[in-house]
Amino acid sequence: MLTLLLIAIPLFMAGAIFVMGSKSARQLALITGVVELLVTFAAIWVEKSGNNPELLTFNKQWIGPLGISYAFSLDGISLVMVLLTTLLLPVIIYSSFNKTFRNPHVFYGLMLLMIASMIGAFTTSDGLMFYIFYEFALIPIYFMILIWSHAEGRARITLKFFLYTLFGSLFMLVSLLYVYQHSHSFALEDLYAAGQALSAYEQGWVFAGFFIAFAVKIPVFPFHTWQPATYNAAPTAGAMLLAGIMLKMASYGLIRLVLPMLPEGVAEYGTWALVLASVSVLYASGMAIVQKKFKLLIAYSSIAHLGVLTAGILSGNAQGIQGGVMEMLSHGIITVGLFVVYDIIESRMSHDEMHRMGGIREVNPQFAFLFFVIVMGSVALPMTSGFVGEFLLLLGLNQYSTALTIVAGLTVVLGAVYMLRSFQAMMLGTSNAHTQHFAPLNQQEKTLLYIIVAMIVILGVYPDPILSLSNPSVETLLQGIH
Amino acid sequence: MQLFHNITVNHYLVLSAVLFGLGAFGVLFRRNAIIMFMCIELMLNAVNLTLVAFSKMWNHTDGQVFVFFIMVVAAAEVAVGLAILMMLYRNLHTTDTNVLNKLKF
Amino acid sequence: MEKLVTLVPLFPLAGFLYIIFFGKGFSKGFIGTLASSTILLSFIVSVLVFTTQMHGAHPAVVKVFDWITAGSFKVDFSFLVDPLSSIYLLFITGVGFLIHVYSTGYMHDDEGFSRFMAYLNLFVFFMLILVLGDSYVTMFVGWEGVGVCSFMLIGFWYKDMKNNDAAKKAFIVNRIGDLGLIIGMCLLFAYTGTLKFDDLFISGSDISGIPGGVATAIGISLFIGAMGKSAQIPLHTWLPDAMAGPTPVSALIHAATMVTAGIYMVARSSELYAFNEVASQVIVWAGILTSILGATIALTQNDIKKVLAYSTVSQLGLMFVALGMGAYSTAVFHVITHAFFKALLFLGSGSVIHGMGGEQDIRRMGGLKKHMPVTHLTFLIGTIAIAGVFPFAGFFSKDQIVAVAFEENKIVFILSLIVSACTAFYMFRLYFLTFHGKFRGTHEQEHHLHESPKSMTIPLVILAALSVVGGFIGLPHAVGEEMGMHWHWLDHFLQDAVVMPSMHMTMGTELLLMVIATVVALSSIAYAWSIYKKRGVLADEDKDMKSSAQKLLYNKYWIDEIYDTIIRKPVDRISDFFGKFMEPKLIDGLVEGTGSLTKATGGIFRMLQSGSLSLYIFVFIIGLIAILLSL
Amino acid sequence: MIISLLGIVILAVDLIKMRKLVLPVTIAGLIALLGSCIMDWGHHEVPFAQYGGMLLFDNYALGFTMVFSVLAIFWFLMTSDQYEPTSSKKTDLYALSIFSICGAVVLSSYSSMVMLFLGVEILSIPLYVLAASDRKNILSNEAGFKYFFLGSLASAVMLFGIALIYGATGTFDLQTIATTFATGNYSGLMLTGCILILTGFAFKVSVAPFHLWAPDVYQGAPTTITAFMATIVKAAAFAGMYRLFATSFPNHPQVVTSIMAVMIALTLILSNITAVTQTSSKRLLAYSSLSHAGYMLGFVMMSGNAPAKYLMFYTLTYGIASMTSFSILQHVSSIQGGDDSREAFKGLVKRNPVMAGAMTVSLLSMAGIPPLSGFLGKYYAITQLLSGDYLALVIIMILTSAIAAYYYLRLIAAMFTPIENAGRIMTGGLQRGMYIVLTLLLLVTFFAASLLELIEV
Repeated sequence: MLTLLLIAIPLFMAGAIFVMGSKSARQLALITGVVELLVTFAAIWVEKSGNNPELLTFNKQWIGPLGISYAFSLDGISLVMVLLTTLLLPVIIYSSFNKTFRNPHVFYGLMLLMIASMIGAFTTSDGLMFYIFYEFALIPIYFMILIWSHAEGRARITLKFFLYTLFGSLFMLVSLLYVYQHSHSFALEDLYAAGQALSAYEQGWVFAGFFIAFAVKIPVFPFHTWQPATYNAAPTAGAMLLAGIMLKMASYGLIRLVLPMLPEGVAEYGTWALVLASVSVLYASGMAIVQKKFKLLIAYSSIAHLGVLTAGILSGNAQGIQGGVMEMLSHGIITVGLFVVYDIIESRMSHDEMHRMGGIREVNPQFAFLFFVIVMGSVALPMTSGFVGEFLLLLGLNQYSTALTIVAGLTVVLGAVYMLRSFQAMMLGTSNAHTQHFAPLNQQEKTLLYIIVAMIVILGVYPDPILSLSNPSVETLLQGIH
Repeated sequence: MQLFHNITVNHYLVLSAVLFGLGAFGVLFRRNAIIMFMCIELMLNAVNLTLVAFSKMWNHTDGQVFVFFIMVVAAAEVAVGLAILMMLYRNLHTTDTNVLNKLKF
Repeated sequence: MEKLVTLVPLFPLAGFLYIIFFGKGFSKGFIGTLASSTILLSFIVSVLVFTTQMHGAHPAVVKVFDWITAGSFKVDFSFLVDPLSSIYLLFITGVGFLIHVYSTGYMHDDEGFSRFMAYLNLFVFFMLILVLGDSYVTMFVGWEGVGVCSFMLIGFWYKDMKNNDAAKKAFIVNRIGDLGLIIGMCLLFAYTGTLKFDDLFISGSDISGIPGGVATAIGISLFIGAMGKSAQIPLHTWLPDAMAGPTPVSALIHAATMVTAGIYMVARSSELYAFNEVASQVIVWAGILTSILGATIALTQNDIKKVLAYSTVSQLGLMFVALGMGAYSTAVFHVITHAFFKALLFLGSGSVIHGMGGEQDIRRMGGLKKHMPVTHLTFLIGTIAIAGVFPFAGFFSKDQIVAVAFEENKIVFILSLIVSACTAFYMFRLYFLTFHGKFRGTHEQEHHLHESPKSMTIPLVILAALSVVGGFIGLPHAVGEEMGMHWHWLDHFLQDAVVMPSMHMTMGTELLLMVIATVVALSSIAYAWSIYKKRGVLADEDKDMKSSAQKLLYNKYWIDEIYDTIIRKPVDRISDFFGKFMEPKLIDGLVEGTGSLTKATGGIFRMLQSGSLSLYIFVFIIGLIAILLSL
Repeated sequence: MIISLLGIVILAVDLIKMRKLVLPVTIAGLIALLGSCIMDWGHHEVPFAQYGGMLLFDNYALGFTMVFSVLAIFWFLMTSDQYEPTSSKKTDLYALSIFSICGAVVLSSYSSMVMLFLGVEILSIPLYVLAASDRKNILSNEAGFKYFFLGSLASAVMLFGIALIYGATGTFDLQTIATTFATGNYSGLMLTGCILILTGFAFKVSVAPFHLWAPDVYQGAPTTITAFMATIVKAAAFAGMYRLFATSFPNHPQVVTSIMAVMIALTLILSNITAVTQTSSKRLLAYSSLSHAGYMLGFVMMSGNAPAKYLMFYTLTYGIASMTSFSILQHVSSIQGGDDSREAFKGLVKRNPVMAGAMTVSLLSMAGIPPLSGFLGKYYAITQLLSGDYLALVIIMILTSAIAAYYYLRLIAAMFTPIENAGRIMTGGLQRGMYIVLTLLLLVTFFAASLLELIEV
């Protein structure tokens, strides 16, 4: 029931905001976000308390003979993903408060629509529904970028983004249908059974289909080229939605669909995927090192981190998956944090070329300090949320292959290289003509940064609530495999 | 007269097939719209011939009834066709079908 | 009693948070007192904890909270109290406190004063976590934490890009080591299923199940972590640069505490190394080479802090030699004594620099003896201690290492003697050039010369005292008996925590070795005296360095330059290749290519749609015929 | 049932008189038709036979008739403002279109080859006229001529096929034919006939390689007529084709299936890839409707086991979407003075949000993006093919549908790119209403798809 609520509220509010028009659209959106967060907490509380779990599931036959049904259920993993969504939603909305959009009601309407579909994807327990939500989330973001972007050739960029991801996910559809041919039902547990019944070789092929779909969206080298351009073109709120939440649907899909459905396929024929993921760590780090623009740096750094994420998850053990869940959460928060920083800088300098800055710390130490914490989170320093996830991922990956662990682990070094380089270039040294009038943070920016920093630190110091929330589900998932 | 006694349905079939083919090739190689109409009519008649032959073979009359239908429809078709052709002629002053290539790609 | 240990790291943390968030508007005096007093409190608690351990309390694990749970992998955030950690607590908080006090004087005129104190507090906090952690993961928290603190403190004067670069270098080189450490942890977990010390070593010793090859791999990758932190070849290059930070930082982080984390970690894992010949040999050789390298480079340096930095590098090398030879307690012994006299020396040099108004080049000093007597005296004590003259602290610890080397490996033994010879020489070179002869600096410097304030000199005095008596915690058998004192006290104290070597050395050899060591030390001191005091030779200016050997040493074997060409440049070039060609041309080219390919084919297919009726009919009939033929 | 059928005919005849009432009456007639279908629904245990069993109004027929009438109603409403109410053109237009709707109904309900033939002709002949109805416009003439000419050629071929089958079986009745060769090993005569008919239909539904006429005709004909052809006529043709193959050749030999498979592949590849290069949006939509023919042929190909209702669903949803897009195209290009390039759509979102919205939704639906009913239609097609293990075909479908998304999205993007001095485009309240309704329909049918499982066809 709560799941339905989680989807219905933004859906309804999207409509409401759309109808009520531009005034007070953002406030309504923000309220919606907060309400969602509260509902999520309620759900988590129900899950933890363990009594009346029926609140967390909803199942309604949709197209019976085709075995499609509106089936939603919140287990630990889904709850974490939903938490990610609903934690970031208010932040993202609030971060857009200092901007004025052309007809904001459409903007926020679309945003909430997207949120609804993403929560749907995170909570559904029906294969086809997942695909549907997964796909549908594309439409709002497509328009958000297309309409509210100011970048050159945005039509081209958005088109590429849309087509690329659509094209990828069609492979998922084929794989899904292929398994469906044996299960005759899209209920996940049936799909699991049918998938595991396939021969390892078949599983390998089906896995390839899924992986291409997800690799495009995560994104994993070499399917990533749409991403930096899109981030660059997107309005920051859109980029946050993309990087923070939307792309997590893919990695979530790996956990929810691929691992339990095709364990042998991954184990025996999945090596190439793990190799790709590890390579993309190196490649993206290399790209990040040469970036001149901060926004692109964020883009590539997130590719690097998600490479580790993908490899870790695909290693298919409890540590890898738990790390994946944790990392998704923390990466979402950190990336949004970095985008907030970008916004602050961009609003003051009206460009984001790092080498033209410097000495901002001298002018605005508070900002520098908060930024530094976020950077530390991004380089996965212990006591920040980044560490727990990344460490577990490597721990898991190592059980698959130590060589790959070393390659993927290089993110520890290279991440420090490019993040510190950029921090140094922008913040340290003596201020120059561009930066010496760097305005102090206003209330909204302060609030945002403090919230994000707080999340990063708290989750880093005391991640147990999250981990212990998802751990049982992960273990049941793995029991399903063996 | 002996000659015509051992004519089986196959002969008719062959004949009508030939006619049909002739029509087809006519349509294929002639450029004059009128002629092409004629060819199509030829094809239809080939069909009629076949039907009649068959209905003789199965000796019941369905086939022959159908032939009438065909004739009627063909007539209607030709009427419409000629109308269109007239219009075309009024606009283009020719019945050569090669000029009809404004719509392409 | 052990429960109290939670407070030890808590105080500094509280101090840090308070200063960062509410520190505005308070006087420097207040901030300084606050920061120092937090450490003092931790020190007091540490003493309590230590005494319980001394009276043979069993090692205890104090759980703070649940931390990480992932399937079979479960790590609590909890502290392990045992002799090893408790003695580390003691000198970290002790030396830490002294240096805090010192800093209140040294940094008094800096506008970033409160920030500095806060960082120091944070550092102490992480250092304590490092030694208290009851598992590799918890230890790693402190491990990385001190790393980032050192980053912040090296780059404390952030307006000068040189400092920032040094800080970045330190952090990144450390990160390389950390990667090794992470890999080590991963392997360890993969084969034992746990990363808790007491599961691994104390109670269970799950490590016995690990196949030999893997054990070596684990040992070495853990040691790579140690290399990073403790500046061993080839990851030593960051430590000298790290001197860019304020001098108290160099004293606390880059001499006394942080850099000895590597030794701590290896000692902690003694069970792992004890039975692992290969890994141990790697450690020995890395250690002795580093030691030689550091000692030789130190011979020619002219920056007072650089000399001390390289001396630190070589001393750390010696400690690793001890570790590699299985004398873990000996290494810890040297760590402690080294903490005393090296902290003393750094603080002394700080006091000198303070007096000289920021000047660090010994070629601009000289004759400071009369201007700053306290500093001079304490510095002299420190110098004697490190040179290893009986009965100063350095003598005993170093002598033990030499003795072990003698037992285990004669070559290493010789080398270690050479190292101690060099040490004595360059230290006294430093001492003479700084405090004797006539002043070589500018006039306003000479005018400005003065003894440092009490807040700085008192710590010096205390540390000096410790450098004198510190050695008695590990008296060798022979001396112990002579003086009727408790010998090898430290070894006995640590025997539950680390593996003990089976030393069976006759008193005779022990004494002989001591004599040799003393002779070596004294002779090279005398040599230094004859050159720099008697003949009053001065250090060469950069330009008139003749012998290539001298150049080689002065330029630190050009190692930085070598790394630059074999690592940094290639990385940049490859990344550049990615950015300029691979991404836009190759990968994206393929993506875009498919698009344009489709368009092109579309262009071809269009031709089919030529619009001529006859073609359509033709296709129609051909199609029909084709189908009929296909039957 | 038959009453309403006649009703339309009568109506169509007497249109010539009272022109004001044309629209209302037509709508009324169609609604009556719809109503009667719904009323007769479900009595399929005693199929409702006409003309001595030559028409058989089983649920299949009723279902498709409903689809036709729904589409027709929308079509009439949307095109209502194309001609001033009292022009003779208008009445002719209506009469002719209604005639061809009769043809459609016949095609969905025939149970004898004779009726099949008649249906096809009744459907087509008015269309030849309609296609050419823009008398002064040469393009329209050309379209009409090409359509007529190739059309009659195709019907000749189809007739020959019918004749051969008659020869092979001695009957025109579908059921009897089925029983004659129930085993599935066809005589050469039968097979040839089957193929010829297939070819004829292939032409009518415009699948490759018999599709060449379609883009030209669709482009040349007046846009409203194009909409009619692309939706109702296509649906009818498929209805007829499916009925034939489902009843008479339920277990046709493999070769026929593989021919169809090849046809589908060709259609999808040719149409989609060619569409990418189009500049005229009208022609673009023509190609897109070709590609949809490919999907629908999939259902026919699997007619052995695939329930007809999926085809119905597809025709309906596709029909709605493409009708909407064509009629919007018609509006826009007429405002732009006949310019129907992508430029013409620039900034439509500002100039007429409702239009832009409707267009976007229909295009996305045709692109098969969930949760629009277009996705479900394609999904059904794909599952059908998969159940027959035509993996290759499925792959082609998926690749091409990605290509399709490309050209649809470019059009959408154009609509959302702002332009200066964008004057608003006015639309009649009726149109606006229609657009909204249709848009909703495209959304709702997706979720209402569960109804599909309740009905038995």
